[in-house]
Amino acid sequence: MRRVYLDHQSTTPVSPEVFEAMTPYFLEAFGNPSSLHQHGLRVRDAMAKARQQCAALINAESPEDIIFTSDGTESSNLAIKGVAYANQRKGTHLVVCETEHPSVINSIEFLEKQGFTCTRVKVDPEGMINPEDVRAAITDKTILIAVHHANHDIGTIQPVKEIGKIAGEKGIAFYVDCEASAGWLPIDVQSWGAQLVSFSPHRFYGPKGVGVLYRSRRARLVSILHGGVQEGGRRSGTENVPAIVGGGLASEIALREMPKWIEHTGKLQKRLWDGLKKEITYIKLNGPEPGPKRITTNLNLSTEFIEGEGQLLLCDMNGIAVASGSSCVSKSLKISHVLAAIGLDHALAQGNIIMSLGKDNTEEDVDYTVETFVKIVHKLRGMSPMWDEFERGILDSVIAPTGRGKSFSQHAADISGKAAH
Amino acid sequence: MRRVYLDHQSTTPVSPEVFEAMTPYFLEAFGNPSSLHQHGLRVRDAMAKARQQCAALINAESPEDIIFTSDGTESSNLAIKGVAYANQRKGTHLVVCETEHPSVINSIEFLEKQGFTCTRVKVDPEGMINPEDVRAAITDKTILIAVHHANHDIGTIQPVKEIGKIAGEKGIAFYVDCEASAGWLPIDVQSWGAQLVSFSPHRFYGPKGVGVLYRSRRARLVSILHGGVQEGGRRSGTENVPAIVGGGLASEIALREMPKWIEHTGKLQKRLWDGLKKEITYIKLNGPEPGPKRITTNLNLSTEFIEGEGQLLLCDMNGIAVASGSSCVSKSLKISHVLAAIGLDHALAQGNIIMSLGKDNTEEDVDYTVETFVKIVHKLRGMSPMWDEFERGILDSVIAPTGRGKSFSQHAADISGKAAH
Amino acid sequence: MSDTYTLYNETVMEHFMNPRNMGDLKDADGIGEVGAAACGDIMKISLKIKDGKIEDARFKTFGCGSAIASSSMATELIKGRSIAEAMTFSNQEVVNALGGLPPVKIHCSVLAEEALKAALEDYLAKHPELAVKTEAVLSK
Amino acid sequence: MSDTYTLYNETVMEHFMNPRNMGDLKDADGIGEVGAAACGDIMKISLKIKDGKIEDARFKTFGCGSAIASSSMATELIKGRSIAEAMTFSNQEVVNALGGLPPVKIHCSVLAEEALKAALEDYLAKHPELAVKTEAVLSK
Ligand SMILES: Cc1ncc(COP(=O)(O)O)c(C=O)c1O
Ligand SMILES: Cc1ncc(COP(=O)(O)O)c(C=O)c1O
Repeated sequence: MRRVYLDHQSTTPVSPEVFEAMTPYFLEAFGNPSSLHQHGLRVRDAMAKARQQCAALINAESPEDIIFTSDGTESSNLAIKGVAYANQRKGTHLVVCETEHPSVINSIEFLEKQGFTCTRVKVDPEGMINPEDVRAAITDKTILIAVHHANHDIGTIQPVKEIGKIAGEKGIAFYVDCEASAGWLPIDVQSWGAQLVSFSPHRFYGPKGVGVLYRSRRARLVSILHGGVQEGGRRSGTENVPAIVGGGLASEIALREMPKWIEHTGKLQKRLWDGLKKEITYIKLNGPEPGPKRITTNLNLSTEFIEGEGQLLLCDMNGIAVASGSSCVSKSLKISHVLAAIGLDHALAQGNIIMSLGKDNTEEDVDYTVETFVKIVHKLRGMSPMWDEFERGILDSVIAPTGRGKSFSQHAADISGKAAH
Repeated sequence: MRRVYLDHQSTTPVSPEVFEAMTPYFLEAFGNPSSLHQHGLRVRDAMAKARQQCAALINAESPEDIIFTSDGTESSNLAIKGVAYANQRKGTHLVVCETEHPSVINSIEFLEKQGFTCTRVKVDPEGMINPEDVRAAITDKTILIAVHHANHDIGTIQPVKEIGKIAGEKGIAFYVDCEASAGWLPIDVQSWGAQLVSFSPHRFYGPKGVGVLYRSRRARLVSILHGGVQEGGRRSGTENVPAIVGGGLASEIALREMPKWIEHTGKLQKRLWDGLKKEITYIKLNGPEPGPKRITTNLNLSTEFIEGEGQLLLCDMNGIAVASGSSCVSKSLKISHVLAAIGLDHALAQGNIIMSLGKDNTEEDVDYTVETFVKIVHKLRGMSPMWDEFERGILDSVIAPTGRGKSFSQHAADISGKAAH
Repeated sequence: MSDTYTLYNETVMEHFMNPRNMGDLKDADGIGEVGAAACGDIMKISLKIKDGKIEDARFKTFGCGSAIASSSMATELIKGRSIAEAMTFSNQEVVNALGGLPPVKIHCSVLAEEALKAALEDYLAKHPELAVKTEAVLSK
Repeated sequence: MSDTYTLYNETVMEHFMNPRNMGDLKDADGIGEVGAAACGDIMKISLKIKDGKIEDARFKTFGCGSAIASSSMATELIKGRSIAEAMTFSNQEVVNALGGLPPVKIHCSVLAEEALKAALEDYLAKHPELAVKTEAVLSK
């Protein structure tokens, strides 16, 4: 059976080159960077190099602006809470895009319980935020604007440069979550005017266990994990040296290979969406069409009249790894808040899966996926009472309405009004 | 040149067996445990196994009580802040030992700024806390008692079982920081009555990048890093799977080998201290004598009339890796708060180094260390104005007072009263 | 399957991959369609009933793997039972027969129970004389 | 040294490992002993002065690697200078000659400057006539 990994947005394998570079730091160069002897000093050098490599990927002013954390979630938490606590005398209002990742949204909810306030700026049906809406949300108490670069769910690329300009005019710190874009889209913290940017090497062939937070010296930030003086006192705790070394090299490779990776995944993305849309009726792409408004790695699909987990399981049983719902929170039953934000019909949100491409996917992978997915949709529609009712004119389609029958939502409400728990 | 690593309390090398077990999780089994497909499910199984291995090391009731974090610092922060926030309606008072690690102390200082209060219980000159002092510190607003198992600086083993009994009687959550003891001393969360226990595999031949927090289901805890629903919603963020797998195996090995490791390091500890004390005058062991009150891995030494960093550097230039001051915060200039807490004279605190033993140290290592250290002390005393003044009867010794001359502290105060910055 | 990792146990996966009794019944005697507000799943069960006994059962399900497996198992279990027996059918039977379901997925088995009962009610609504009889049996 | 990692640069390490002018001077003309409140280091410099010139200098230091290297370098630099020149000696000269010190260790070089000046003051206190002359030179 062919194996096709189409879940690169969840994580990627470590590239062999990166793994090789990490290896010595487990066994021989195992020192604690805080130690003043050979073992400590050697790994300090290695960390300094990784800091440079990470700084280069995002065009940071200086390697000193790089803070190593444990993952993207910690980076988001540090950016949001660290800036909020550091500036609470100045103001307690934050402006974020409503389709941020849960690590941003939930950090903000935590702060709201402590008295901070937040405006969640709406997005359009493609998931795009309007910079002017950000401007309108700013008050004289605003201390942070947070907008992600590429959306983790639907691949929308946000106008971060325009938002950075507004933040700059108003003198407000600007945080861009680049977890879903780093390695796959150019990032330039300086031309964006971003004071905080986060990314995770495990999303582009680096290891898990390290996250990166860029913090410009112009932004005030207090630490959220308290203890020793590691990372200049901004992130306490013994550093995960092998992962930092690997993350550095992965960043260097990504910077070098990015044009190739973008071109390659862009082609496959188009081929995959073209193939699916040709072979399958009542299928919808969520987020912008492939092109300048969408990251090349992501396809977020809603296939009508069938549900997502079944699609995912049957893909898996056929060797194809895809994601369902919000890639990082797939254990929860709830529908992605991103799909809710773009106003996607509940029925379509339920039939949602995400296919995300990587540098090692091939045209054959794509063709096999199209072919297999067609069969899966057929099988699941054969089992679905909704499909049957649609064919019989009782229900109508959301994607391509026929004018016959009632809506899925109406139908679902009618029957679950009954006895569903 | 012989190489002797005597800084096992800072970190240890990953054992080859553990590294081998981790390897597949970088390259092949690289999935995100949140993913619902093969790649995700495979690593879930691996994590479940690691959870069991970690639970076994501390005799936890269930693997479900194990929360994986990124390191010891995060575990301390989660234990302290997570319990404090979860119980703030019940009370806002905490009781801790004054010689906790900075990750505990600084978490508490953060909480104090938010309105919590804390009693820091004093220790005796050996660094030992008196359980009755803990009892006396408890108020009806106390929601957490935190006492470490073995001290990271001076190796004192605290009477955690007795303290656990008091906590149990009063119905207060009890947190034991086992960072400096796990793998080197038996831990039994159940017989201790501890609801929270933290440890880090990198201290016993496991990898960096993973910390463990045990949390009994009887203790309320809220998360401090917000985002996805990983670790049952108690620790968001993509899991560092290879490190978790490695940490699990390291725990299993430690549980099995511990009796041997304790015996071996105990013998070497005695040999080292006996050798040093025989060959060097005016040297003092901080913390209890080797024996039941002291962990077998640690020797904390003050050599009078010379300063610590110079000792450390000369040790290093002779192939011997030792630590100076508090092992995790050696970048700071300040003297360890632990040494201050046991009332160590400032002059002796400055001449402080820590030698910490591991399973692979040998008698030859120890003998070489004694021999080399004697020369180092001789060289540094030759350079020291204090040694000269002591010999000339101007200054007196703190360790073995002769009754002639003034104290070092008096002398230092006299001259630095002058023009020091 | 030994090299394959699965979200659900083998029985559940087997029923998901090869569902029993999938489809509709021509001239069904009772049809129940229910939906779960929590997750949006929809399940439809059709029954063929003769001489107070369930002769045949079919399902159609819009839902996750465990919803499909639950409806497959529920229809399998119910065949041959009397109406009175079927009225006391509980989701726990489905869970047990499937060898367990993850805690967050128990509601799928509840949905199967509800779909079955809705189908029985549909049948009894058309046959009020049996409804009385069935209640008498159940209250014994 | 290429395989050796060091906390300080090679020059600092060299002066730490092989300090110049370590010891006391018999019949020193001026002795200064100073301490840094911040870190507890103590430094003592003894000078041999002839015809208004520093003929010889020695140090003893209780302190970290950079304190030892700083005193070694300071005594090395100062030899042969006139009292007036020595009075304008600044810690920056030590830092430069050592090829730099980590920011948290700059105070070690300050301590060396202070020890030297204390030794010169000690000398000038015993030779008030020179003190006047030196001040005249310095104020030019
Ligand atoms: C007793 C104790 N607690 C907590 C920590 C913090 O652990 P880590 O450095 O792994 O974050 C340490 C580190 O030395 C420690 O010794
Ligand atoms: C946009 C975005 N931000 C933050 C995160 C959190 O990163 P991590 O899972 O590495 O902690 C993710 C993870 O998917 C993400 O996609």
